[in-house]
Amino acid sequence: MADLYTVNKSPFEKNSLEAVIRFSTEGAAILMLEDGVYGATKGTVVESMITGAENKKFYALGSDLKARGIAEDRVIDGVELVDYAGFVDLVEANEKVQAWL
Amino acid sequence: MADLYTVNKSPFEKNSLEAVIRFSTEGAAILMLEDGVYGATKGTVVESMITGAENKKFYALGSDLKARGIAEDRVIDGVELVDYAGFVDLVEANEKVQAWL
Amino acid sequence: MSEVKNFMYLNRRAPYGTIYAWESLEVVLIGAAFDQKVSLMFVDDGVYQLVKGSDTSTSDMKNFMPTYRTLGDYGVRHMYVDQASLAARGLTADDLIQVEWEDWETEEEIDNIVEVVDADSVAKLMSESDVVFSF
Amino acid sequence: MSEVKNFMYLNRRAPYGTIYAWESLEVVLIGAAFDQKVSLMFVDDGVYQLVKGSDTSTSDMKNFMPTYRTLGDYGVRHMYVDQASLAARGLTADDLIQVEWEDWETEEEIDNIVEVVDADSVAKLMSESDVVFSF
Amino acid sequence: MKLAIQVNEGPYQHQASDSAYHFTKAALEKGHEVFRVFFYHDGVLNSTRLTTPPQDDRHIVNRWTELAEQHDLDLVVCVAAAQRRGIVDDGEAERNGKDATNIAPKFRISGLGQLVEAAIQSDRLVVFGD
Amino acid sequence: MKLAIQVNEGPYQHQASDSAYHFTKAALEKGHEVFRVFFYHDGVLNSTRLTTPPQDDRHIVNRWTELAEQHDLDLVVCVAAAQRRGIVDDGEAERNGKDATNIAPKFRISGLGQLVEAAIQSDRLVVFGD
Repeated sequence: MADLYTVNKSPFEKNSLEAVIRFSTEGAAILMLEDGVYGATKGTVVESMITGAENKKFYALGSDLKARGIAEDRVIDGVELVDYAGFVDLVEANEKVQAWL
Repeated sequence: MADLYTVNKSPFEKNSLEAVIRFSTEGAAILMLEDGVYGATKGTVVESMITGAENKKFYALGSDLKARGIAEDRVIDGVELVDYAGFVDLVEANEKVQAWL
Repeated sequence: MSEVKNFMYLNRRAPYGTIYAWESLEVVLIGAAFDQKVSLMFVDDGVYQLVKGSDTSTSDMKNFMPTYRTLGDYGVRHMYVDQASLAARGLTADDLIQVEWEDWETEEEIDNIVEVVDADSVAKLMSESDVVFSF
Repeated sequence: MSEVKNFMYLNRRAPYGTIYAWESLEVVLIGAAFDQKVSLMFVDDGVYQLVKGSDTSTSDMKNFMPTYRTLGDYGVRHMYVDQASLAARGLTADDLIQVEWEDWETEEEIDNIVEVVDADSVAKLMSESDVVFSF
Repeated sequence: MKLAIQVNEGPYQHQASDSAYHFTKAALEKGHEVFRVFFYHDGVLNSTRLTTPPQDDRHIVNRWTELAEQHDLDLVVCVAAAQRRGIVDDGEAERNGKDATNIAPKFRISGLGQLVEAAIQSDRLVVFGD
Repeated sequence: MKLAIQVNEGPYQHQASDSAYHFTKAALEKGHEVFRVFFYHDGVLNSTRLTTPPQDDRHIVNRWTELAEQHDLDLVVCVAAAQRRGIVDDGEAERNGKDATNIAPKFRISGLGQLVEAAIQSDRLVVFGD
């Protein structure tokens, strides 16, 4: 089993997403929530952090995307949307949770 | 008269210092305080933001440097150290204060 | 108070993750009573405050985005958006809400006071204002 | 509670600008009573927490830096520092405090449990721990 | 699964408390056990009964209290963090000579050991912060 | 010079309140006038008399109260922000049906207009935040 990493910061404001990608191990699940969901959007200057990451699986919290007016078709391909129940499932499916605030 | 810009964020954590340098006008006074004083240290990967800035004058709050263990000889040449009284003088000497948090 | 100052509200934070955007807006609304010249500047993640389509129904937070559309009625004359901040986030002016403005006395109307500007203009506009509010 | 877990405290913030570093340290101190395996990881601005020479006499804040030096007495066995984070800030191991450790039963002694490690090691150590505390 | 939840930020200023609440609620609805919710740093401010948010906004404090009532949740407020930030129950009021209390129902003030214990006893620790 | 000071963060969690205090004190010592200190966002939490910080640490709330007593400072707490975060004086307690108050001496709760007015009346507005 691998770890779940949570990121709640905009990648334009703080380096948490970049740090998580750098410091997470193979098979990592990375969940973006709160302002972290901006990292899941297409066409930004930081998009390649996600599209270029290998052996990591990305998730974003759907309700936080909706609150911020980010339509599903603007989410980077391969990023899976979850609700809070899905968040709970991710916590259960992984060995532990690392919050990179 | 020009403006005083205050920056209280580490340049490694947030882009406030970089933003202030980009958005400040000629003759700007830029005061680093709190975690912002890390921007005033020599030998970092962001040092050139300050050493390369033209027509701007940089200040750092001495007591915040001391609390963080940054000796004066590690402060970038040309950055002037001030105490709170000097901070007040800078506020008075400039047209207004812009806090870039 | 006869003195009229140029007020600039500097917005550099995304909405919802923190309350700063909403409580900043509350100052603008209250400030309307004071008849100053009011502009808002959106830079860095602050540009996200104006992205349209916000829906907080599943997150149980107060949706304050509609309030931005009413700012023209609260004495706000200019809402400036930094072009580079938009571009870095893959956004264009089309992604942003529009805000109408009307002068009740002269009946002068403006369809949209949201204006995308370049970095030099941001610097100049900030510099020309008398008071800068930061949150 | 007979189960022994590997606790990892993840520190990514500078000291003093916010209270997280200090209140995180308070957890480590209290946690000593629980006899778990405890490591601390310093990444990003967290490496500033270990820079020596702190003097808060002119800023009227509590100087909690000396407490780090006592961590060896509080059951902390490893304090890891990310090499790249140090380098980016123009720092080396010489700029950091040293923390001694001694096993009271075996009288085994270690001069300094502060260890600079590379990014792969950070990832591996984080991954191998059982619980990660973030502040 | 048995969960420990840590909340590092106060209500309204940061979304962390909202996220922690929704996560905790979802976990309980899925039948998981929440061993303890531990409020630390400004997170202790989630526990004051003196808040009166606007009518059209969520009431973050009451929401926690109600969730605790429904699920017999253990909501623990760190005593050291609470003292720094003015969160007071009867015991603290007496100990520190305070003339009022402000703690909300279902919250209790206790030591940091409760966080460490929760992390040991639970299968997962989930941290919500800024 | 006439100054307006705005404080956006609560005590201890962020250094902003410390910086604002030391700046205000230095300005007063230099003979400048401080028209008003306005506490907004979590800054309102600087005004609770229920805090009991450790003996070896500064008492941020008392420090503000003492400075106000010495210099007749106007310390204004934003009412909307205070309601969200549980800062209550006698008037607020009555209006919102609260059974306790927690405001510290020399602080007063008032509207956001006080911030706007301070910005108009003062030569400089200095903002301390996160």
